[in-house]
Amino acid sequence: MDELRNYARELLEKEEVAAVIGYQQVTEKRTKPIVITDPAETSRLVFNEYCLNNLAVYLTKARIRSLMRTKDKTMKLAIVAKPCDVHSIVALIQENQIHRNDVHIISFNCHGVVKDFGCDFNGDNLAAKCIKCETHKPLYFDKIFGEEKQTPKAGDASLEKINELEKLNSKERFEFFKSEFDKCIKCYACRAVCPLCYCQRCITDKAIPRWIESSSHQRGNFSWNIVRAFHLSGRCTGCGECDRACPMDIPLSLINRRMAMEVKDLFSFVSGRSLETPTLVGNFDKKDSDEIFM
Amino acid sequence: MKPLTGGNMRFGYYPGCSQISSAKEYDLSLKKVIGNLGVSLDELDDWSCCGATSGHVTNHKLANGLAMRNIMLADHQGLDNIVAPCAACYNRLILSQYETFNHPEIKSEIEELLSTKFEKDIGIFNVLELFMKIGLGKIVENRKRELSNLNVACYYGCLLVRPADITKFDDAEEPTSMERIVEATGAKTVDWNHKVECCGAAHSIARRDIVVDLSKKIIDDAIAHGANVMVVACPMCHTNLDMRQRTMKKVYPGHKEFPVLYLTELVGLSLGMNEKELGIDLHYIDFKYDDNIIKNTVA
Amino acid sequence: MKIGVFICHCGENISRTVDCPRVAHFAEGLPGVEYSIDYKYMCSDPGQKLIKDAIREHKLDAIVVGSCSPNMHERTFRNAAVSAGINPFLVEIANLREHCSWVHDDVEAATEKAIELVRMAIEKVKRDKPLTKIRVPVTKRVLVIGGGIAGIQAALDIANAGYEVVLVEREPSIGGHMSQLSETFPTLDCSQCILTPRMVEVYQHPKIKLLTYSEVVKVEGFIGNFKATIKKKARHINEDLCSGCGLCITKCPTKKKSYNSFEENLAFRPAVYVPFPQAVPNIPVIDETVCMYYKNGKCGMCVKVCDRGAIDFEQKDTMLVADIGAIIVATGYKLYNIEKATPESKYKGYGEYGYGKYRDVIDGLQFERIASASGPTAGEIKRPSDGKEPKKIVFIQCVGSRDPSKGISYCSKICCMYTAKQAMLYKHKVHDGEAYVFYMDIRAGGKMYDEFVRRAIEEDHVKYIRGRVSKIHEENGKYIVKGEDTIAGMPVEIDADMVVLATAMIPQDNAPKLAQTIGIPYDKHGFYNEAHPKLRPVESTTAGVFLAGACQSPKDIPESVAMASATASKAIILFASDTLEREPVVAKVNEDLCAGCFYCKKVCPFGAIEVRDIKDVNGIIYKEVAYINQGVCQGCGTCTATCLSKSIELAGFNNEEIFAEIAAL
Amino acid sequence: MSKQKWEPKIVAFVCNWCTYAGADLAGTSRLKYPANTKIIRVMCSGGIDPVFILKAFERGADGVLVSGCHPNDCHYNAGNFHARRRWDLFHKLLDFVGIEKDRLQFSWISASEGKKFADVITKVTKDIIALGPFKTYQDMNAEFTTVFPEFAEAGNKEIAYEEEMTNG
Repeated sequence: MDELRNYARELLEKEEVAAVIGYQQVTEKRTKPIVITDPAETSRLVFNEYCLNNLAVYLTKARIRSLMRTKDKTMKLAIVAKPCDVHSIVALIQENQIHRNDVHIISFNCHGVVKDFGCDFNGDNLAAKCIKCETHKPLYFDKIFGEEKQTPKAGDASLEKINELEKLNSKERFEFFKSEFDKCIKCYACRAVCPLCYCQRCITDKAIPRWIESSSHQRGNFSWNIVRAFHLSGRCTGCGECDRACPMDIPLSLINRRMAMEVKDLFSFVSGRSLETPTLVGNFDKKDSDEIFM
Repeated sequence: MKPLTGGNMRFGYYPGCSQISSAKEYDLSLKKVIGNLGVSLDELDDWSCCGATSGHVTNHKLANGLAMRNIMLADHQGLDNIVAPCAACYNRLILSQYETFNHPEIKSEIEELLSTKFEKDIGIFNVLELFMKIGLGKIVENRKRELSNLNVACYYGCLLVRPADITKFDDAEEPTSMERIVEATGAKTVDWNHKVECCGAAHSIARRDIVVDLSKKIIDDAIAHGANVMVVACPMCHTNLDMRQRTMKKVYPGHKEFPVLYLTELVGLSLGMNEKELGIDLHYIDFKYDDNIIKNTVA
Repeated sequence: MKIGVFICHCGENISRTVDCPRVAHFAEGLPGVEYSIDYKYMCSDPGQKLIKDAIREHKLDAIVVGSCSPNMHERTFRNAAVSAGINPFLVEIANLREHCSWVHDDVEAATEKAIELVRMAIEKVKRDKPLTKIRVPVTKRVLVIGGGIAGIQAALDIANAGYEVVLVEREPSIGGHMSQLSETFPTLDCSQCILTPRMVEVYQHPKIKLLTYSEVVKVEGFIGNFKATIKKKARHINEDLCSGCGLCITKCPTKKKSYNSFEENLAFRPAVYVPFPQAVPNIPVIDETVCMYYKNGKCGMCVKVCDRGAIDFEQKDTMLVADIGAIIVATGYKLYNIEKATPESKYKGYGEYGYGKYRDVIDGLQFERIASASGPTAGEIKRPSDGKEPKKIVFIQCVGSRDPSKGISYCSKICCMYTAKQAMLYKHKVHDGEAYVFYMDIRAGGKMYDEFVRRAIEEDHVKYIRGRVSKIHEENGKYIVKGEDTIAGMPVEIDADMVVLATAMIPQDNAPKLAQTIGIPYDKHGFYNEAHPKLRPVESTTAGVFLAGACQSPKDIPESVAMASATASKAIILFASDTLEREPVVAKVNEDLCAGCFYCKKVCPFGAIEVRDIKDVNGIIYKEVAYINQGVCQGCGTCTATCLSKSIELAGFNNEEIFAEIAAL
Repeated sequence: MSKQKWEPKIVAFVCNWCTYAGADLAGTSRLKYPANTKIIRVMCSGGIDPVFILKAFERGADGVLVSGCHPNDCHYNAGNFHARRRWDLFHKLLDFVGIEKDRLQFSWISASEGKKFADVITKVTKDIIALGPFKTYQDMNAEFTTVFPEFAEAGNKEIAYEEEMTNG
């Protein structure tokens, strides 16, 4: 922990970065994000199994971005990121939201986080994304801390749910999702927390013409959730923050994961894993499947 | 074709009717040679006719049904592939499987006929592919003698490489895979014209006159290009080219006997087996590898 | 907004199945519709007058015409609207003929559909915005890619009209395949005799900049304003100093290291060479791959003999950039490779014909060289293997062509003619020889073409056999050609001394790559696509790029030349005015909302989207947004559908308009 | 419009250069096909947004067809290649959330394929008739009008969607 704090302090003191985005402890089993510009405050930084937030979302926020701009130059932002959060940063770099040179990634070897604040860290309480996680070591970083440790074993409930849904017929699936989406109160917490929902104005806020009905009824809810999932298809890195944020417990990452599986199947592409691989959206292969076309 | 790695060296074996009758020596030599190279064959339990008889020209459904029954057996036995040494069996199996998997209506018809579901694509290999899969390096490694005084005409016949779109392992008109295998034994190969010409196999029984004419041309071309032995990978070809030489001699006075070996027998000779072990003594045209002229014995 | 609706009966083409008065009456009741009427022929003069009068009389803001397809009369009605003072983009067409009356029988169903179509058009026109045409300047210079007969013709036509031409040829000399031919059908005049004067004319023309041994590597921009990057490959000879004396060639000690590609590999060439004696420009090239100097740094014989000091071993490839207004692609063809099939090859080989294995089985271009007076045998018909005169020769047509199982389904078009010509030339030179031709059909459409084939058969006694050849093999120095005579119903065997295969014409190997460089579509074979098979045969779908010759499909010389002149006139038409008018259907970015993800830039097929920096008061970039160059944008709208925040709109087809159409269902 | 028999409502989003022209050719060739499909013309299949399809369902469409130029034949070179990726994903997504695959169909129809256009429209109409009215979606549409009765009562379609388009 001291290593992290010292390192962050040095970065700030040497004015290598404008700010450090990291975690601070709230209670024993809860952390919250903190943006540090004062070197003295780096002593509040922590990293542990309770660092749930994907801080990459802050990289595109206007207020934080304004920290980067001084009178005569642009400075870097440092961010404390789990290996899975690095995927989001990779996706953001590929989508031109931040340049690789403008972000200083401080990452950790990671063996998983808890599914919610207040839980003990063990196999039963492992966050869903950690169960299927394949990147315990970050793919990109400027500084790495922590030693490699074993991730607890746990059953993959969301995969089971996907398989179960796939066995249903269209009508039953429709009913399932309709009832789930029906719960939606259009609070857009899922959007606010998603690192890849960085648009200045979301499609759902566009009024002329009205793309998505914004009031909370079945049809508008359905459209919103379909469009949200579609806009993330091939882009979502699977951080699962939408699930955590949804106050109505709509299984948002279930659809995201299912689409990620399709994307991998159809195009052998996984989002946020490589800065060199061209993005799925915006590129094509002449050999892409022609199956659905008559 | 990449050689398979050690762990995957399990091959299903579909002998077909010739292997247990007119081409016993092919069966014998195949098993001996493959065994010597450290590979074993799992014979299909209760295998039946492949449909290469008049079956496939008279009744399409029957032909596919017969072939697919054997493919079904392989699946049930947990095999991923079948080696069919007879070119006709090979052709029937690979074609029927292709038709079944590419035509849904044929698939459902055959599935109903056999009360089964076809899901797994079974690899169908002929003997050339089998050697390629095992790896030619294996032959070179285990070679006991170099057959360098043999000038071999490799004869593929009509079925082994056709239709090329489906068999997909060599050029249909200028195949060279057998040459590569033969060269691995240390023997020399000749460049000749008739390697994929018809030997008349379909008329083997009814129109011997045609067979004798066609086969004579093939043998003459091999001799003209300097061959002293011919190698085949099909019992039908062997019957026509070996057995029919007796008739050939009557029709064409002055025809000189020309030895015709199975590919497996040739490989067997290079692995140090003798003619009797390989069943070469069962041929109509005698062939004896003259030990006196073996110059380079490989240790 | 006041909308006028005009329903056309089209004689009775529409009114037979659509109740036009009912449609007009229904439209009248829709909100925003001020005036609605049906009429027998809306496109006629009285019909147009009716529209114009109604616009003026009822002070209409926009009109909907229910008529034939917009592809037929959209322009007519727009012009009518313009003359009555309405913006042409406030005119919508409801396609009541091609999409309704002609395809449905039931009057009730067709009328209901017509009403829906009109209603959709009304809703769209309500949201249409007036647009003005975009004007862009034109650079009056043409890039011609390919210096074969098509490229030469196009370049000369344009240059003679007074415009500049940059002619780029990949080989060291212009002339293309035509310079390799012996004599041409159906006149039997000498190919080089008619071609070389034109080649020289190109070289001497003050308006033509000739770049041989060069390739186009990059094309940016759009019609009227292309920027082409051309790589000039190192010749290792200083073009300004070389006098073309040829001493370096005669003295070069490396004589037999590489095949002469101009002679179709039937001869060798030295390390320093000109492709053929009449080459233009007559400047040699040093082949680095065989030249001794590049092997071991020794030799340098050419340096010693060149009194002008033109040899330059250190010469490097150079890049040239040219501003271009129009591009003519004339890259021609190559012959189908008939050797053995490999797993990678798109086409299946002809192993059964033994090409490559038997030296006397040759292709059509090789025969041209053998028959050519300037060729390796000085025009005497001799076989490559032993130089003997073949007494029996077999020509096989359709080798590859019209054979989908070998990967080519099309007819190569010229083989019937050149085979007849070659058989004739053979008979004229070998009087006691026998010539056989295996053919599938004789396709001799063209002026004096069929007469020419008849002459080969009747006067020169070439024996035509209708059928395919299954196999060629060599026996005692003869080539046994086994085939079938389908008319006699008999197998035939001919013991030939030489066999000539009329192999298919296929596109150049790098045709797809060049197409991608320029941005033009091509078909599955690699031939470039014309914009319309009948009405725009020499234009590509990319504005300002034209197609001439065999790069578009197999062609003979007169067709290639005709096409070349057609492309030249297309370019000259383009240059007739100083600026160029374009449809204003282009996309525009809302910079305030753009999140700068640049997916639009990735998908744009025309590279029309640029990055624009938004800076704060201190001049520090705080945001990057997309910016669409209106001159480059072609208006496909792919960016609009890709944009996640919906910050791009396509003028004329904006999302509001389409939503209105959907909502009107 | 009184409707005794249910007739499916189908929308076709087609590109200007290939499929629209193919539909024109079907007309000039006097080929017959069912009258249920209404065409909305866009410049390129690459310019069709998936939300258009949702909007069509919201407006009561029982089925949607998307059609463009064949791969390699796009007037804009590559618009249809981008479209192909997009539609493949969107189709999989709709399938997963329980919308029958045949509700949204795709085709490549060139300007010379008038016959194919007629065949495709006939097939799509047949498929949609076999699936029946898109009840699952229309139930949601119905729920919408109970939440916002003024839209249903407005009676006048134009006013209703004018409202809907801006307010929803």
